[in-house]
Amino acid sequence: MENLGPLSEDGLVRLLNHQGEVLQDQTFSPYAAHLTPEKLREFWHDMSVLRAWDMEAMSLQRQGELGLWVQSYGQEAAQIGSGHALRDPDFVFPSYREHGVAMTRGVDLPSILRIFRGLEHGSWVPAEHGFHLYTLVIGAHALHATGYAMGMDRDGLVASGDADKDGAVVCYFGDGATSQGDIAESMTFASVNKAPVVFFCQNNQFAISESVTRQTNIPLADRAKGWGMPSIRVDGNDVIACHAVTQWALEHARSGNGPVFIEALTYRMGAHTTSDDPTRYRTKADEEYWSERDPIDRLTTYLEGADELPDEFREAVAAEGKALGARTRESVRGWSKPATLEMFDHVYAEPHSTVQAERAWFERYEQSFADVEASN
Amino acid sequence: MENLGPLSEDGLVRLLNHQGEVLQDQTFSPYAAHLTPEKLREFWHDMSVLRAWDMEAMSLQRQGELGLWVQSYGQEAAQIGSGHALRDPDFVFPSYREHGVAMTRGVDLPSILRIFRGLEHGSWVPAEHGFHLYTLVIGAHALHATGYAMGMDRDGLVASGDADKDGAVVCYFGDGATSQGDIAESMTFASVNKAPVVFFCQNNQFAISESVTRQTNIPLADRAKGWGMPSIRVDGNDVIACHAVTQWALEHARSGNGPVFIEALTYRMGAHTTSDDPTRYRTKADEEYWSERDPIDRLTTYLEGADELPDEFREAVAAEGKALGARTRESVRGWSKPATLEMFDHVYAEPHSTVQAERAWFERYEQSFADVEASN
Amino acid sequence: MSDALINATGTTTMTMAGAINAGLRAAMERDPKVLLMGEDIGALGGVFRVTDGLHKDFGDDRVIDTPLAESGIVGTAIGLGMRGYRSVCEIQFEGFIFPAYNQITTQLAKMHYRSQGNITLPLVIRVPYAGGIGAIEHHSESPEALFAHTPGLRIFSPATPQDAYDGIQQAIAAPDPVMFFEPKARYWDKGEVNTGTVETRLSDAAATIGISGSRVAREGTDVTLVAYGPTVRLALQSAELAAQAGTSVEVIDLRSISPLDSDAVVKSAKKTGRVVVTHEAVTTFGVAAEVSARVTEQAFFHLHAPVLRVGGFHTPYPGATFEHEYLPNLDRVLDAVDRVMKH
Amino acid sequence: MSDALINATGTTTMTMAGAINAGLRAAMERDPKVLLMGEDIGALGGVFRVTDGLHKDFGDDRVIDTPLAESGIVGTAIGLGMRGYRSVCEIQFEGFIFPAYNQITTQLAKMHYRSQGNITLPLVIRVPYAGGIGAIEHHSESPEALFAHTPGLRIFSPATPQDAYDGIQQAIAAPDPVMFFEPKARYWDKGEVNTGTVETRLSDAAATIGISGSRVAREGTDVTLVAYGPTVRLALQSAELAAQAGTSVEVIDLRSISPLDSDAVVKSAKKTGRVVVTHEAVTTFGVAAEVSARVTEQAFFHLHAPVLRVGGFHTPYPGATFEHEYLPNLDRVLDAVDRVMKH
Ligand SMILES: Cc1ncc(C[n+]2csc(CCOP(=O)(O)OP(=O)(O)O)c2C)c(N)n1
Ligand SMILES: Cc1ncc(C[n+]2csc(CCOP(=O)(O)OP(=O)(O)O)c2C)c(N)n1
Ligand SMILES: [Mg+2]
Ligand SMILES: [Mg+2]
Repeated sequence: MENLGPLSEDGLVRLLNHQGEVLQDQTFSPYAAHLTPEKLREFWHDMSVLRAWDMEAMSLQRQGELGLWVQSYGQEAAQIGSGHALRDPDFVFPSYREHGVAMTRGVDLPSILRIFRGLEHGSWVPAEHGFHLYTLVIGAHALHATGYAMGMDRDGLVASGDADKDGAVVCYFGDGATSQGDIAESMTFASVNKAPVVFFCQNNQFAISESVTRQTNIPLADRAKGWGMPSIRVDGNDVIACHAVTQWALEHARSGNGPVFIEALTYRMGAHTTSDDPTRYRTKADEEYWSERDPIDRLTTYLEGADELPDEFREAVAAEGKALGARTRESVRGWSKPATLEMFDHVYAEPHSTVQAERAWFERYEQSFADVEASN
Repeated sequence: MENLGPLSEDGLVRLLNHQGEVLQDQTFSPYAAHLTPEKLREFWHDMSVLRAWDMEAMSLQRQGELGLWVQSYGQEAAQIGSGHALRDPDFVFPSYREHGVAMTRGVDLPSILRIFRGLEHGSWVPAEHGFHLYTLVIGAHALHATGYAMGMDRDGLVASGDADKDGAVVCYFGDGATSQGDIAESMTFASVNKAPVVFFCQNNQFAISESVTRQTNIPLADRAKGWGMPSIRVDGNDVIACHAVTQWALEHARSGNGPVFIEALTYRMGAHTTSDDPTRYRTKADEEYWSERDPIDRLTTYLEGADELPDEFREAVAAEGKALGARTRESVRGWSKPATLEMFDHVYAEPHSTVQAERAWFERYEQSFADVEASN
Repeated sequence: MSDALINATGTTTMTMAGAINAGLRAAMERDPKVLLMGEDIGALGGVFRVTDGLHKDFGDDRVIDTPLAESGIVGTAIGLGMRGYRSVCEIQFEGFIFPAYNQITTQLAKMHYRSQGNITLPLVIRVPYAGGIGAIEHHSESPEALFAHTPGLRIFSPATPQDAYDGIQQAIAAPDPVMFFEPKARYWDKGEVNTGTVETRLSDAAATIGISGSRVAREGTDVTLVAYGPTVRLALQSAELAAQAGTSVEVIDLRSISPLDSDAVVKSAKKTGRVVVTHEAVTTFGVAAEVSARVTEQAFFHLHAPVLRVGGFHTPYPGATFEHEYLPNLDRVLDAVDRVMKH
Repeated sequence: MSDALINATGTTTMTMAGAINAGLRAAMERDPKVLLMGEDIGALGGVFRVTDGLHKDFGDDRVIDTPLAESGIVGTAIGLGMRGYRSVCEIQFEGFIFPAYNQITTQLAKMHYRSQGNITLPLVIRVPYAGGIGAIEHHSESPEALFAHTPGLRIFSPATPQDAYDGIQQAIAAPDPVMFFEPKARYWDKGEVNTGTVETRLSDAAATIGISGSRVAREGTDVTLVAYGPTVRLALQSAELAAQAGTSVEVIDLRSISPLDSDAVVKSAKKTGRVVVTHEAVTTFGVAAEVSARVTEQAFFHLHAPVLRVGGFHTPYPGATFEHEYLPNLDRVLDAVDRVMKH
């Protein structure tokens, strides 16, 4: 068995190269055939607005308005491309960096920041968006994704006979996550149950400071071979290819053929989080190489070449990004601290005497200060 | 990708079929070339004595002398064949069924029963035999095996230049174990560290009552493909092939080429343990099919055909089995209950005040009964 | 509110294993969303036969022999829970729950909170636990305290067939995750089970209340003896012997470990002024420490003597040959009763 | 006996993070068998920079950036331990220790016992823990009680740079597995560190004793205030304020959680008659319960008031915006001091 290394370009599906040229692929080009210029502009719109918003969040963090920020910077194509392959019956289990997918699922981007401002741990209703909460414990959500997919199957949402009603689950995780036992167990449960789940690994080449070469000797897509699961390596900075392969994988899963594994080879253009300092572990040259492969730029080049990116459209998108930024700033600054007693809510669905007693104690205790103040 | 099912015979290395005929394999026959009739008689001896002893343990359990017994019945070829490929610098991490491997490592078989009589949890000194204690938590020991192998590598025991000094680790586990996250993590750590470890999966087709088809859709040897690790499927009831492939794998690992995965397809001829009742979940027909493939019988047929199994030898082996049985019975019945205070020993290597205080209390407490008795 | 109907049908003699089996069956008949998941729970009926016959009657889709991976069992059950399924996961022996510890502690326990109540996970994790059955390593432990410290979980341990029968159904009907610790040494103890003890319609509230409170297993006036699961029988035997020696022992069967019914314990402590707590688990940092702390906090000025604990020693569970001395036994419990009675 | 040499070199101002770094460096220089394993501990120097510079100076073979798998880290460290390596495993944040829980609880803790002393595993697991740093989920918890209940582990948590410096070296030199809980909110607190405090030759016994005992952080006569790790500074501040109000508080820094130095606490309790215990961890089934139970058992007749606990509430760690109220703070500790002083 030949060892190509996890960063080789071997077997990479690519439909738009970084020079903005369209390439053909026998299997996957048909899955991009429906992408009209209009649709591609929508991708461009989403990627651009996402990036603008991401930068806004970044600056809010720098201003001390957020405790932490986790950028999606550089991974817009993988997220927007795959996100647009999803439909209503589908369900997503993100890790914590999939703001782009959140966007395609109708999650209001500013609301994500409630988590990073320390107001709460999850700030949207998963069932409303077919988009689960972020999971910070690496790999843990892949099992939830698999169980959820098993449930969809039981509920007749797979290979139902009416393809429009069929659904599948997409589970996102990083290159580092592939080393967690839970990811392996997910692949076992998914394959023996033929669960409709697409494992979408965004290989952004780093787990914080660790190169993906610390996690594997071979391309991560090959991990799926251990379970006999079909897998695809795709250029994660090619929004068209990401879209096409996800379409393929979702159709495969929705029609009852079981799980699929996708590795999208991309690059984390920013730091791991605002707490990170990439200068300690990677080179400027590496960053520059990948900046030339910026996922938005290549779509820009292509659309420009095709004369499909009119100035008014670009301006409108820029304006929308700005407006979203302004709304985000305003929202974030406007969020006030919740009433302290709320911290006792939702530990259990039904009353639990310990929580009740502690809450009651705390209420009396807080009240005692108010009483003292009042009497002063 | 074709799904052949985990019980297919596809790709199985076999050098002696169940009719007792020798087969050729380009890669592995050379690794059996050194097996003289004498050596094969040694295999036959070990397998026969092991089985006789196993039956003795079985009857001791039925007589209430042991709390539980876990048979190696049916897996003698996989264990004796692979065990004989080991040398002094090698180290074994067994699961809990590898009595045959223990035997090849010089562990005195009766001593194993101390565990099953509830006297202690481990009854040999691992370092003395290059044979770790049994591990009951499925899969957990595979990480120890990998770490140990990493340590051997650091200690210059791999690719040292003097092949005789090189060592490797063999880690045994079952088909069910392959579903545990720890096994996957072991494969990750072993491959990125190129650790000299041979993962030896005895696929005895059952995890207690569950068919291996509950754990995987494809042959378990293929699991290794997910890590780009060489893997071998071998007929686990063919002692010659088991020996040859383990030789190959150990040489590969000892010379610094990293881990190897072996799946030995065998059959658990008995129950999972004495607490189990296989009539609930498998058929007589299945048992008969496999009884015709008994690993000892086929070597008997071969050796008989070659006129290499003289009656005196058979009688001597039978006598040895009987004698070992007698010694085992005697030992087991002779083991007296250790002093109760011993239960406080070895919790820590250095004193721990809680253990000391509880031990002291218990001693006084026990003494108080003695005092009462004395004063009566 | 779950549409759980429990029919009143009278009284039967059952073992605890049989009672859990009957309770599972009733829950499965009532609600098609109830699934059983675990290792060897299908054709084999579980290594303790607690699921005996259920695979035959409910089939592969409802009684699922899973891959051998506890994290996978609990993790996929969480995902199924998000689609409304109520999984009852069997962990084969308590010693093998730890591969699932991450899923239980960081995911299952927190999901309701972190989703602000938007996700409800009515999972049950059945854990045969505790010792006294002469088993090998990892098959006799009592890890309940390792879960009780984690908010978001409910923990219940029946001591009688009746509580097992009612409790398993209430645990399944309750909207929160419940860890259901089954004292395996009691599996074959028999008792009368009234299969009509639970209200006809089991609301979320009723189900939860059912698994939240303790019971007075025997009334007494001199000493409060607190136990749960495997030690309740021991506590009752101790009380009987103490009575013969003139000491009146009140036995409280906690049943629920989270929440801990400290009101009931404190009430009894105020009456007797003396408390002994016994469990099989390692004493240090165990459940009895919490009971002791609460009793001290809330009944200090009523106590004649310090709260005493009788539990396992600070060692790994030793070889079975030691377990009679390792575990709390009549002598040790009575010794503690004597000691508190000295004050 | 390990050949650990600790040189006397005088006193330096260090942060706790710096002190651990210096201690690791000293241990690595002394013993080539000491390895560091973890996620991002190499070029990055760890997310808290505790291993800063060590990769540069000791190289890939001694400072190992592992795959992202905590069970794998601890499990392979166990295997390395069987070959005589002393691995110091860094868990990036306490919330991510749970994938390793099975390895720690069922394997690491039991190996010495089950091998009858034939296998010694001198591993250290470093765990940055506790809150107060405004972090997101899973980055502020205090899981120490989830390990203290398991025999076979030693648990230490420094509150000062000095104890961090000495403690990490003693933990590495000690022959038993040690969980080393580092209060991350204290990482940047500075203190004087005498790098010659430990004896020249660190025997197994001396190393173990070093990480087994508590210290009196402040003497007092009215109330014993027990703390460890992150709450020691809080306890000292509380004592200062209480002193201004006329109450003399003795502060005990437990340092070691397993073993628990109850002799020292009991001695102080007998002197003051009043005990308050504070930790960040969830109060129920936490370390304070064990302290309370032991104090009650051993000093009951000296107590004027019940032992009170001030800890985290029975909820998952809430959003950072709540943490000031969620965690023990001056007001809550002083409130408890007031309450015990009422008796
Ligand atoms: C179980 C666990 N261990 C460690 C961490 C700390 N951690 C947070 S993100 C991260 C790296 C993840 O890398 P990868 O999976 O590649 O995802 P990426 O952040 O690159 O998208 C680590 C180690 C964690 N969150 N969970
Ligand atoms: C983590 C864990 N889960 C469950 C068990 C209970 N158990 C003991 S043996 C066994 C089946 C193991 O099957 P396999 O790996 O195929 O090995 P075999 O017994 O067939 O040799 C199970 C489920 C265990 N020991 N450890
Ligand atoms: Mg990554
Ligand atoms: Mg098997």
